[in-house]
Amino acid sequence: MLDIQNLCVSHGPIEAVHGISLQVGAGKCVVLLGPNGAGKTSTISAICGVAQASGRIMLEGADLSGVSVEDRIQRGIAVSPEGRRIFSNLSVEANLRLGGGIRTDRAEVQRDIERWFDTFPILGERRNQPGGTLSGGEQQMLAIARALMSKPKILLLDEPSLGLAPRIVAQVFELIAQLRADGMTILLVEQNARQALKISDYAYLLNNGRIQAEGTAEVLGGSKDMMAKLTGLV
Amino acid sequence: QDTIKIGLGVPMTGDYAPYSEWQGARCMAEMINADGGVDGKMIEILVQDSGADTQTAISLAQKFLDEGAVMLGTIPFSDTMIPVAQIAQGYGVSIFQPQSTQVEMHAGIVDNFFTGVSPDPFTATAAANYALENGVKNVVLLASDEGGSWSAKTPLWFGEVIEAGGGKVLSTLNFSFGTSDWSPQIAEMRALGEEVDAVYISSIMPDVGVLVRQLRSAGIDAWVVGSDGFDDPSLDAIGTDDPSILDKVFFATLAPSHADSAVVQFMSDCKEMGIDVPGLFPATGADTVKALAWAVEQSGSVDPETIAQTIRDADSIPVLTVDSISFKETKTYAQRTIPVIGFEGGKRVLISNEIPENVPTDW
Amino acid sequence: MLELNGIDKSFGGVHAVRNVSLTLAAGEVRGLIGPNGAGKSTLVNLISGLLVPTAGTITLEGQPITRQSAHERARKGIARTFQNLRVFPSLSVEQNIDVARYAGRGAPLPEAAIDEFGLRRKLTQRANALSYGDQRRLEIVRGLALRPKVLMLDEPAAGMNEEETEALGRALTWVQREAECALFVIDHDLKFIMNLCERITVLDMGAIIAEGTPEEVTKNPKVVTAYLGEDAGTDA
Amino acid sequence: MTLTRGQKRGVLGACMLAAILIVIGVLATFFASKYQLRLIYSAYVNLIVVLGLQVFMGNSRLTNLSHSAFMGIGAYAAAICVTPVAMKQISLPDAPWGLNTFALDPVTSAIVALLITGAIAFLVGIFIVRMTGTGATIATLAVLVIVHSIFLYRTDIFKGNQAFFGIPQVFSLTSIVVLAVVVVFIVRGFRESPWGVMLRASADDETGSAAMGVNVVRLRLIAWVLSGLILAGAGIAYAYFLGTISARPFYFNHVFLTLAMLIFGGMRTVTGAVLGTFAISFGLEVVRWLETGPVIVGIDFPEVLGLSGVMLGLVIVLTMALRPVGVMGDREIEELVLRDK
Amino acid sequence: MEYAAQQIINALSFGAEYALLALGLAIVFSVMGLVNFAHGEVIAVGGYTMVAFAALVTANPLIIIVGAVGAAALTSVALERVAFRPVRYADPTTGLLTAFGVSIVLQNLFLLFISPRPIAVTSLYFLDVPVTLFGVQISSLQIFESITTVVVIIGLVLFLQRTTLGLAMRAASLDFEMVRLTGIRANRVFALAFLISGLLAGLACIFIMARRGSVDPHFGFNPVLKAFVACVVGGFGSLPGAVLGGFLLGAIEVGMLVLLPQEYGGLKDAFVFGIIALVLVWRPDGILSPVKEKGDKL
Ligand SMILES: Nc1ncnc2c1ncn2[C@@H]1O[C@H](COP(=O)(O)OP(=O)(O)OP(=O)(O)O)[C@@H](O)[C@H]1O
Ligand SMILES: Nc1ncnc2c1ncn2[C@@H]1O[C@H](COP(=O)(O)OP(=O)(O)OP(=O)(O)O)[C@@H](O)[C@H]1O
Ligand SMILES: [Mg+2]
Ligand SMILES: [Mg+2]
Repeated sequence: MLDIQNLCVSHGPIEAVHGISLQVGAGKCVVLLGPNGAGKTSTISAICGVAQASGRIMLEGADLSGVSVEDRIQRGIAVSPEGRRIFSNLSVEANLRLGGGIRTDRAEVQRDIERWFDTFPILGERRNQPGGTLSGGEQQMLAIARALMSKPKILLLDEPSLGLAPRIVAQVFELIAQLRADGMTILLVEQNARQALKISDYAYLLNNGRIQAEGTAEVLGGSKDMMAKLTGLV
Repeated sequence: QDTIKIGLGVPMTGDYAPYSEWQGARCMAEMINADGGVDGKMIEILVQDSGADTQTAISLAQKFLDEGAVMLGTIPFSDTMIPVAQIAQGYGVSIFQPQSTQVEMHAGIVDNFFTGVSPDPFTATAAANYALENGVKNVVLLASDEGGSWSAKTPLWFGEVIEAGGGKVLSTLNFSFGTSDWSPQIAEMRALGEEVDAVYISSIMPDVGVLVRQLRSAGIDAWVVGSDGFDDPSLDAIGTDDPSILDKVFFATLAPSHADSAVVQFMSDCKEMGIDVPGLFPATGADTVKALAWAVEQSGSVDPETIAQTIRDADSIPVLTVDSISFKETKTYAQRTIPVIGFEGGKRVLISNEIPENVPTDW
Repeated sequence: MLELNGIDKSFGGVHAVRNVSLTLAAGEVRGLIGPNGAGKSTLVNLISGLLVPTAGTITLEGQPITRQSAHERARKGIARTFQNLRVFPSLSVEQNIDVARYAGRGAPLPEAAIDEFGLRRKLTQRANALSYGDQRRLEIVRGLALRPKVLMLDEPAAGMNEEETEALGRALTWVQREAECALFVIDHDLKFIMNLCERITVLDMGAIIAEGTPEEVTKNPKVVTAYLGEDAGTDA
Repeated sequence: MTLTRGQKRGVLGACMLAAILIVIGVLATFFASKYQLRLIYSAYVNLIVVLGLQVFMGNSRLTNLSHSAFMGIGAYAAAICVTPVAMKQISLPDAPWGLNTFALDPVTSAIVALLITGAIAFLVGIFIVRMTGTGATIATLAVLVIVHSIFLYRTDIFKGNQAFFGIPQVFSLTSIVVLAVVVVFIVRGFRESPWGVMLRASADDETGSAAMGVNVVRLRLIAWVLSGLILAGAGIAYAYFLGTISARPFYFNHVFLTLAMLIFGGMRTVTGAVLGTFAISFGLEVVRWLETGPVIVGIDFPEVLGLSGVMLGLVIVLTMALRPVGVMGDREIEELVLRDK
Repeated sequence: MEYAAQQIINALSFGAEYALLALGLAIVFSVMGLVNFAHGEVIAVGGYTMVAFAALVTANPLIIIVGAVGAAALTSVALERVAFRPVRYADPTTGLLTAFGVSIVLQNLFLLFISPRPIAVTSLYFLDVPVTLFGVQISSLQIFESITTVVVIIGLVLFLQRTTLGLAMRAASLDFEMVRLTGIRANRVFALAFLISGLLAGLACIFIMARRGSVDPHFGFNPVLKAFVACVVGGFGSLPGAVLGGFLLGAIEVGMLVLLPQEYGGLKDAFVFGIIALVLVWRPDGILSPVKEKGDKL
């Protein structure tokens, strides 16, 4: 599905990611782990086309270099970005509508919106409130739901559990597991390594812009040594 | 010295660009030079853009003085003309402004200054006299502080002459420059409850054109009387479809610019020479050059003080826009005939052209 | 020292904080937890003066401060950090800290805190060039430069991994010991909160539903349903 | 009191700028023609205006469009005080409150003008500093229009669009250079002072700074009044040199010109203000010379009169597009020389 | 009585014009936070196009109108492409100053390459005929203008509330990149906003030209200043705010003209702007944006 070869990402003069390669198979959930500043968000940005990058990113066999941000989304990528980036002047509902902005089946879009309000009832209660006034966690839920509104083939989640209460964290991980079970391809960035590994097929450990280790979740999660590395408790 | 230099640090850009005299001056200089110059000397026009900025205009004046200019032109506002005149004084040089009708330059602040036209009270009086002749009794004045005494006081002088002639000022209303909807003022006029015979305004195009049309639309058939601000070709255009709309419009102005006037002839001559002189105001620059050329010829000197003295002492100086002007009695402004222009069938006609005698003296 | 009495806050239709009364003793380390949208950040906003309560009073050392503006309260010793980072991006790290020094009571540069939070080498850097974690730490040091009586931290450990969270916990313990100020800490990382705090207050739907030691609180069934979820504790 | 790192650098930077200003002044005195001297004088007047603008705009980052009005207030106030009685009897025969029956010496007049402008700035500022963003911009625009209308309307005091003349011409290039140097020190001093740092913090993040104890409104007011005083100084320098003023130079054209200078150099720094003023003054002069179609190295350039307006606009557009924070951005002069360890 | 009715109608008609102008500013502002001071010059381009069409092509007013509106719309879109695209992400001050710059450039180009003097076009005078309605005399132009304004505001509000592109336009002002990340073509969003703004400028141009009958380089300055004030007073970025601000400004202007005693007439502008300033002191973000409590929220 997604095949990244030798990706370098820079922010102006600073290179944040130095030539990483990773693959996400169709219908798989792959998790990207690593400490602050490792280059996880930079990688996600490069896949979306909003960061300056070199190397090769292939989506379903097609090279994405030179493809505009909008076209990448149209080809089936969706992202719940770091910092949530809710449209703060639009209502919760309008945020979701815009998430499904590229879809043409308007009735179905409305039904999906209602479905999300069922999943996260607090969002339903706030449906007409400007997105900017939501609490941090509420915004996080909204960001995830907004990404899913476009019915993507591959979903990029950048720290979806950030700022969520434990109960909601559990719910979000359940949701991700459910999505994977429904056949969606997912690239997940997480700090919460233990839980993330539980629902993933494969994991990459990123540090200082390089891949330090990779393997199936069972292998990585099982190794005590690895676990220590992952959570930084060395 | 083989050339006679005139320095024009004048607004080519900015709000005052339409009034700038440089094109007319340049064209007249070329005409004179083509005829062999003045006593064999060529006239050289030094031109640079001052924008609307006083400080720039002053430094340009300084530059031209250092380059040996014997006469200066500058932004036609007293806040610029006074300091420029003060600097020029040290060089014995005078300013010759061919179109500035405002009164304050004649209060005796500086004396190395000429304006080639008569001040606003004269145009107001000429217009009022013609209005009185046509039986005007009740007038409404439109005044604004934005254009200095030109737009604020000229209407009052007009009213003064009208009242002296037995008429009455019904009301003085305010306006701003750039007005494109006169409905509020017109509603005021209609609410006066008395027949208005004439409306006087000293303002610019297109505002006055809109005023004429809206007055007519509102069914007010009063004379619309004005000053040199009416003197723009775009006023004639409002009568394109219906020339009668201009029948009861007239204005007193700087110089005649109807079809066979000297000014119009001059503009077409210039066009043939490849110089665009777009209207009366730019054309007045020719007066500066002609007056200077005449003074040099008369005195046989290019000394600026001699030139100024010659101009000041002359009984009559030939210029382009009118037959002749004189500063003998008036010192700083030109004594000259004031043309009143009206319309017939949408075309400009010169309806009177004399030196008014009954000019108010309170300025 | 800091006392909240029957504090209420609604935004139009949203009743974000309901009748909250709470006392914070000098030097105490208090945790505040609760589901998303429970009103935790709103409560911090109300205490710091960014919001005005619809009802209720707040006193600091016996003096009412309910009607005072945010900057007056900051000068009286109420400092805070933000859930969404708010460093001053165009100023250097040192100047960021200076702002609080100047605005407060002209305290000297908190040298020890700068070292403790590892900002010494970054003093001349512009704040927006710092990594996310350092910006968080800068906010804390900046708050300390006010010489606060109480420092409120809104999710200081968010986005940090376990090691970083532990380091933060150690630094905060140091703060509590050295700076002699009370800490009021919001976070969703239970392990972090439990290790740091002596007492924990739990907020749900704007109201306090439990208060007590970490052990008491985690066993409280109301807290379990509202916040932790049924299978809580397994990860924390 | 010990100086912080920023303040030490501020002193250094201000000294460097002062040195540049003095060198330009000295060079001008020895080498420039009278015409160039006048241009340089007016550049220094504009420099003081731009510095006055920077104190408020650069630190609070609210756009001010009323600065020329305050310059006008200072100029008129000084002019009314200093002009000899005999002259005022001619020019202001109907002046109320006995304004045309007294005259003060230039120094006292300047002080009175500063006090009056400061007081007006304070009263206006009380309202302005509470607003943010475009609201504040419009409010300053309103101030500009209101002040201008009053200048035009009270012709008995200000002479409106006519000339207010007869002001003693007591200023020379030396005086303006000294004034500019003093103002540079004041403006840079303010920027690095606790007030300046706190104000800049509040511009970055108003909420954040309030939570750190910054009284945004009070600081803005201080900067606003200081700005008003500096602008009044510029107005006084203008009047004392030209001897004639009117309402016209204190309106939109001047507002845009000086604003362009500030943003070209970079409004966040004092160095930017100085650089912008000299660059645009000099640049426009070059354009004005090119317009006349000079012959340069054998090539005869065509005459294109009136380009300077277009150029001024282009400079603004290009600066904004290529470097929206201005040439200097956040860097002061000493940062170009010193390097961070 | 009739006099009062007359002046009220006048106030409404001033207001309708200002509202139309303000909408052109507000639509761009609501998308990219840009105060487009060059809006006035876009209107002037419309005016000059009328001049060119009337002189060179045809006297048919319909064609002249279409030409002018089209030219204004094209100019607006072109300006977005050339001048405003680089400052898309910039803060409002940067945008405002860019727009000032564009406006200065265009004015000077008109002045240099066309003429510093007004040029007359009389082809649209036919739109402006007197009509008597319930004993009150008004101009047909006032009616056309009011109707246009009402239709435009309804259309725009529906567009912005109901369509995805409309939502995207509102969202883009805060986080342009995130809009792109939803897959909506952002360049299209901006181009559309400027297109709409240009069309509104074209419409305003028709009414102004029908009344003034001539165009000069500084043609656009006054209208845009009024529009700017109207937008801010109503609440910048809010379309209903722009309309309300426009009508309020019209009412204040006519009110001051009528109510101020004659000897204070010269202070009309001072009073108008004074009232505006007071409104802003009362509602710093405009009438339709009451001060919101944000706390630590963005
Ligand atoms: N806009 C930027 N400008 C300059 N440097 C940047 C920028 N964004 C990120 N960086 C740098 O790039 C490196 C990688 O950052 P990135 O955000 O990708 O890390 P991350 O793994 O997502 O970390 P976190 O867990 O904190 O989100 C960091 O050193 C960071 O400082
Ligand atoms: N300025 C505001 N306007 C309107 N509603 C608001 C505002 N601020 C907060 N709210 C609402 O009040 C509720 C409480 O918000 P608050 O930010 O205090 O939650 P929280 O407990 O901090 O949650 P989280 O853990 O997710 O950050 C939320 O539902 C939010 O939508
Ligand atoms: Mg990240
Ligand atoms: Mg919160």
